Amino acid sequence: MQPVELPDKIHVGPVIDQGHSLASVSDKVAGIVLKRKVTLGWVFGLLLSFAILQNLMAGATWLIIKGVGVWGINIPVGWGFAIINFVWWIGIGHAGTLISAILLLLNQSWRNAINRFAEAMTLFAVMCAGMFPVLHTGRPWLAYWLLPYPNTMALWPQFRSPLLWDVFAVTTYLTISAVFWYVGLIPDLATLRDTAKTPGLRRTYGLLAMGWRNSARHWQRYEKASLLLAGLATPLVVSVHTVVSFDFAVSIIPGWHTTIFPPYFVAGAIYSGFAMVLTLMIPVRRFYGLDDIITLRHLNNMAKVTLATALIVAYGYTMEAFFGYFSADTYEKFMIWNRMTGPYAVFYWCLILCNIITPQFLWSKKIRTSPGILWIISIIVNIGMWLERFVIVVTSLHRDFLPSSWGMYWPTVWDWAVYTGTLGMFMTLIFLFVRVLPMITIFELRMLLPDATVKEPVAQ
Amino acid sequence: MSSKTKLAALVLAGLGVALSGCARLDMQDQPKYKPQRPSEFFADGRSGRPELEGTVARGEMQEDSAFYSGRDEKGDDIAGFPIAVDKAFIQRGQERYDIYCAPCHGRIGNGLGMVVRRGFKAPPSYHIDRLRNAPVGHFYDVISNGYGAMLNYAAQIQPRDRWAIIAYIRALQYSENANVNDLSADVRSKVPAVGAPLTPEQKAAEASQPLVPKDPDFYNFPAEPATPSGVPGARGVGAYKTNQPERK
Amino acid sequence: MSAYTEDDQDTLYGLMAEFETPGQLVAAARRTREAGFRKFDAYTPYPIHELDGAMDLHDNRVSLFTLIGGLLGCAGGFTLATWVSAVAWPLNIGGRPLISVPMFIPVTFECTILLGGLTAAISMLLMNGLPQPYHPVFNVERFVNASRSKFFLCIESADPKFDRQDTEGFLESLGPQEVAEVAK
Amino acid sequence: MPQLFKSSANSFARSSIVVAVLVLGGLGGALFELIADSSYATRQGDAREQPIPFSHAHHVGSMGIECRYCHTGVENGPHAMVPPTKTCINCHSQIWINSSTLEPVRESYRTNESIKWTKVHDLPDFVYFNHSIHVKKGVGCETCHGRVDRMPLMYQNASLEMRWCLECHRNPEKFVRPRQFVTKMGYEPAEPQETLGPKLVREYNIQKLETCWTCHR
Repeated sequence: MQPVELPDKIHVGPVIDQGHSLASVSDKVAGIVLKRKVTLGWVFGLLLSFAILQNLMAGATWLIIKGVGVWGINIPVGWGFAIINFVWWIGIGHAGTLISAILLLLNQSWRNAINRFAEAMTLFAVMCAGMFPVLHTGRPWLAYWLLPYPNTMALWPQFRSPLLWDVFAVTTYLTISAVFWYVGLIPDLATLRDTAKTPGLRRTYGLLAMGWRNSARHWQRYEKASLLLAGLATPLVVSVHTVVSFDFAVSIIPGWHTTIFPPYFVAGAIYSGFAMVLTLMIPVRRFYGLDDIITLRHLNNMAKVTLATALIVAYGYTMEAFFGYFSADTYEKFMIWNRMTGPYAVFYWCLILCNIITPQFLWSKKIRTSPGILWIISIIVNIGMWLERFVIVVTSLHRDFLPSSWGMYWPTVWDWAVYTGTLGMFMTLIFLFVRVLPMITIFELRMLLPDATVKEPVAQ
Repeated sequence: MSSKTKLAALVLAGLGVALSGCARLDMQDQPKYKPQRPSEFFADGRSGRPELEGTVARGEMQEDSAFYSGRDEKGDDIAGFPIAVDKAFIQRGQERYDIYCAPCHGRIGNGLGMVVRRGFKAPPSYHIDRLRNAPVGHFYDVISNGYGAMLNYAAQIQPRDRWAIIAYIRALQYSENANVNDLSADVRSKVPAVGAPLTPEQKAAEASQPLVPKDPDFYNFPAEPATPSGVPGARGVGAYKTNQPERK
Repeated sequence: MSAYTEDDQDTLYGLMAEFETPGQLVAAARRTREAGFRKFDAYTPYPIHELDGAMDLHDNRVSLFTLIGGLLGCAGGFTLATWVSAVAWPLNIGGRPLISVPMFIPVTFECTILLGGLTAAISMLLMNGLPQPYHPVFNVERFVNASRSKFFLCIESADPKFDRQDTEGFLESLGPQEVAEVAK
Repeated sequence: MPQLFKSSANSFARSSIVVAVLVLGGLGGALFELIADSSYATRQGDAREQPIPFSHAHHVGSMGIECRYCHTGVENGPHAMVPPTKTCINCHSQIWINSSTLEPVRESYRTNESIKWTKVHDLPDFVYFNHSIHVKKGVGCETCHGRVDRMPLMYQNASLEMRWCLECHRNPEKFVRPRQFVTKMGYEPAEPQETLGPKLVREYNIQKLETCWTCHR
C-alpha cells in the first residue's frame, strides 16, 4: 500500500516529514514506550483521571445498593443520562473504526499515523458506552440475561426488539474492534519485543506478539486478514449506530419516529468521533513531539471530515424541523416547537451553536491547520454532540401525549458521578495505553517512507 | 486493557456466575406477607390474624339457623335436611366423607377406620339403631362441635359439605341395612339366593380380604398407655372418660 | 545438486542472508525461487507486496475461511432468531408474524460480521502457526532488525535442494550483507 | 538475538490457549448451567429439617389419609395450607400422646403458638401461584409434589424452575388427569395419555397460559 501522492493544492504537506528512515520511525514510536522516562505530567494526568474514575466506582456502587432510582429518571423521562451517554460514547467510538477500516479500504495513506490511537479510543469508548445499559438494568450482575442462552427460565430475548439488536451490535462491535486492534498490534508488539532492553519486557511483549517473525508468508495472510477485517468492520460501524438510532426511530415518540435517524446518527457519530480524535491527538502530538508523524496534513484532513459530517448533521436538524412542520401532526409540530422554545430550549440553541455554527470556521484552511484553535473547536463539537443526545432524549420524552403526564428531567449527582466516572475511565485507559503500547502503527508508518519503495537491482 | 485487568475481570465474572448459582435473587424474598408467612410485627409471630370476637366476614353472615347449626328455633336437632338432596349432592358427600370421616369411621361407617386400628377410641358404628334413628341435626352438631373423643371439624368441613356428608351417612345406613327385596328385579336375579352356600371362589375371595390385615408389621407401633393423659384445652378430650356426655 | 546430509538437518535450520533494501530482497527471493528452492522465507519489517509475486504466494484460504465463517454466522444468526421467535418462545404481540424477517436482519447481520471477523483473525493466526514464541530464526543475532529496518531471506535445510556449501554459495551470489547459519 | 523462549514454549503457548478457551468457554458455560440448574441451587430432592419429623410416608402412604384432610385450602384457595395444630390434635389427642417427638405439637396446642414449620416449596415472591385452579383443571398433587406417600421427610420433588412450570403450561395435555384422581398417588391413566390428555384439555377448557402476567402479576 503505497502513499497516494496527490497535488499539494489539496493536501497540506506530506503524511510524514522528511528525514525519517525505517530505523528512525521504529525507534521513535517504540521509544515512547520503552525509552521515554515517566514524566510528572503523565503521572499527574493518570492520577487525576484515576481519581475521576472513582466517581464511576462510587456511582455504580450506590446504584447497585439503592437501585436506578438514585438517577434522575422517572415517568415520563425513563431514559436519561444512561442512554444519552451510551449514544454519545458509542458515537465517539465510531471514528476509530472509520479511520482504520474505511480509510484502509479507500487506501488513504494518512490514516496510518492515527489509526492505532483512534482504534484504542474506539475500544475504550465502547467500554464506557457499555457501562450505561448494563448499569441501567439495575442489576448489572444479571446483564448476561440479555444474551440468548439456554436458561432455567426457558426464556429467550425478543429478537424483534431494537434493544436486543443493540446488544448484538455493541457486543459485536466491541469484539471486532478488539480483534482488529490486536491483530494490528501484533507486528508492533514484535518490534517492541526486539527493541526492549530488559528481559522482562521482552518476554512480556514476546508473549503478546505470539512469536511474530515478520515472515513474508505470514505477511501475505496477515494483510488479507486485515483487509477482510476492515471490509467487515466498515458495514459494522455503519450498522452499529444505525441500530442505536433504531432504539429511537422504531418507537412512536414524536421526535424519534423519523426515517432520517439512521444516516443522521451515523454522521453524528463520525462527527463526534473525529472531534474526539482531534481532542486527544492534538495534545498527544504536542507532548510526545509527534509533529513529524502526525503532520498538519492529518489535522487538516480530520478537520475536513469534521466539517463534512457537521454539514450532514446540520441537514439532519433542518429535516427534523421540516418534518415537524410538514407532517401536520399536532404532536410532531408541538415537539419541535417545544424543543426550540420550551423549557429545554437553551440546550437546543447551544447545540445549534456548537454543532452547526462553530464548525463553519473549519472552512478556513488557516484554522484547519492551527492545532490550538482546532482543539478548542473539537471540544465544542464534543459538547455539542452530547447536547444533541440530551435534546433528542429529554425533549421528546418530557412532554408526553397527555399533558397530565408531563414532567421534567434533571440529572442527579449520581448521574453526573457515573458520567464523569466514565470520562475518568476513558482517560485512565488512554494514559495507560500511550505508555504501554505503541500509539502509532509502526509497520504501517514504515510503508509510507521513501525507503520502503521496492527498486529491484538489475540482475547481473 | 492490560492482561492483568482482563484477568481480574475474568475472575470477577467467574465469581459472579458462581454466586448467581447459589444465591437467591434479591426479589425472590420480598418484604410482604404471603399466607402463613411469619411476622416480626405481631407478638404471636403470625401474619395471618385471627378473627376478632364477633366479626362477621363478608358473605359469611349465618342467618339460616337450621342450615348453619342443625337446630330449629327451639334448639332441637332438625329432622329433615335444610337443603335439597340429590345424587350429585350425595356423591359430594361421599367424597368428603372419605376424606374427613373415613379415617376413623371407616369407609362403610362401621367405626373401624385406619386411625381407630392404630389405637384411637373406636366410634360407634352408624348402623346401630340409636344413630339410624338420630335426626340429621345430631350429625351436623357432632361434625360442627365434636363429640366424645372426636374433635370438631368446623374448620375443615364447610357447612354445605357437612350436610352432604350427612346425606351420604344416611345412604350408608340405608345400604348397610338393605333388604334384598329392595333391589329391582333384574338386579336381584344376579344376587345369590339368600342362605345359599358360598361357592369356593367366593369363600376364598372373602378370606383374602380380612377386615384386619394379616401383615404383622401393620400393628407394629409402640404401645401407648390405655388411659390418655389428655391434651389440656382440647375440647372433647376431657369428656372422653365419660364416653357419652350429656349434650347441652 | 547433491543432497543434504543427515547431520545438517539435525543441527541446522537453514541459512539466512541479510539485505539492506527491499529491492535487493525481492530480487533475491525471485532468484531463490527460480533456482528451484521451495522451503524458504523472506522476513521484512513491513508487508512487501512485490514479494507475493516473487515468492509465488497466493494463499487465499483466509478469505475462504472468512467467507465460510461469515456464511455460518449469517445462517446461525437467522436460525437463532427464527427458532427463538417461532419455536422456543413464540410470543404473540398484537398479531404480528412470529417470523418477521426484516426484524431479524440486524441480528443476522451482526452475527455474520462477528463470526466472519473472528474467523478472519483466528484463521490467519492458525495458518501462520501462531502463537509460536520459539522459532529457529530468532537464533540469528541480527534477526532483531527484521522488525526494524533490515530484510532477511532464509533457505531451510529441509528443502530437498539444500546443500550446506552450495546454498551458502548461492546466497552469497545474491549480494547480501551477511550470510548466517540458523541453528535449530 | 538470543531466543526469548525455549522450544517447549510453542506447545505450551498453543495448549494454554486451547485450555483457556476450553475452560472459559466450554467449561465456564457448562459449569454455569450446572450450578444454576443443579439440585444444589434449586434444592430439588433436599429434605428439610422440620421441628417435628412429620412423615407423609406414614400418614399418607400407610395410613391412607387423604391430602385434603390436612391441606384444606387446596381446592378453594391459592394456598394448600399447612394445617393448624388442631388438625394434628384430631388424632393425636389419643394416639402417641406420650411421645416426646410430638411434644411440640401439644406444646403448640397448649400455648396457642404456631409450630414453625420449614417451608419446602418456596416459590419466589414475584410468582403468583394458585393451587385451586390447578386442582380444578386436573393437575394432580403428584404431578408437582411427587410421590408424597413415599417421603418420610418432605422434600421438593421438582426443580420449581420457570422452565419446569412452562413445560406444563405449554403442553398441559401431557400432564392432566381426571379431576377425581387429583389426589391419587401413583396414578396410572386408564387410557393412553396421548388420547386422554387432549380430551381432558377440551373437557376442562384448559388454556395454554404462557403470557408473562399469568404468573408475574
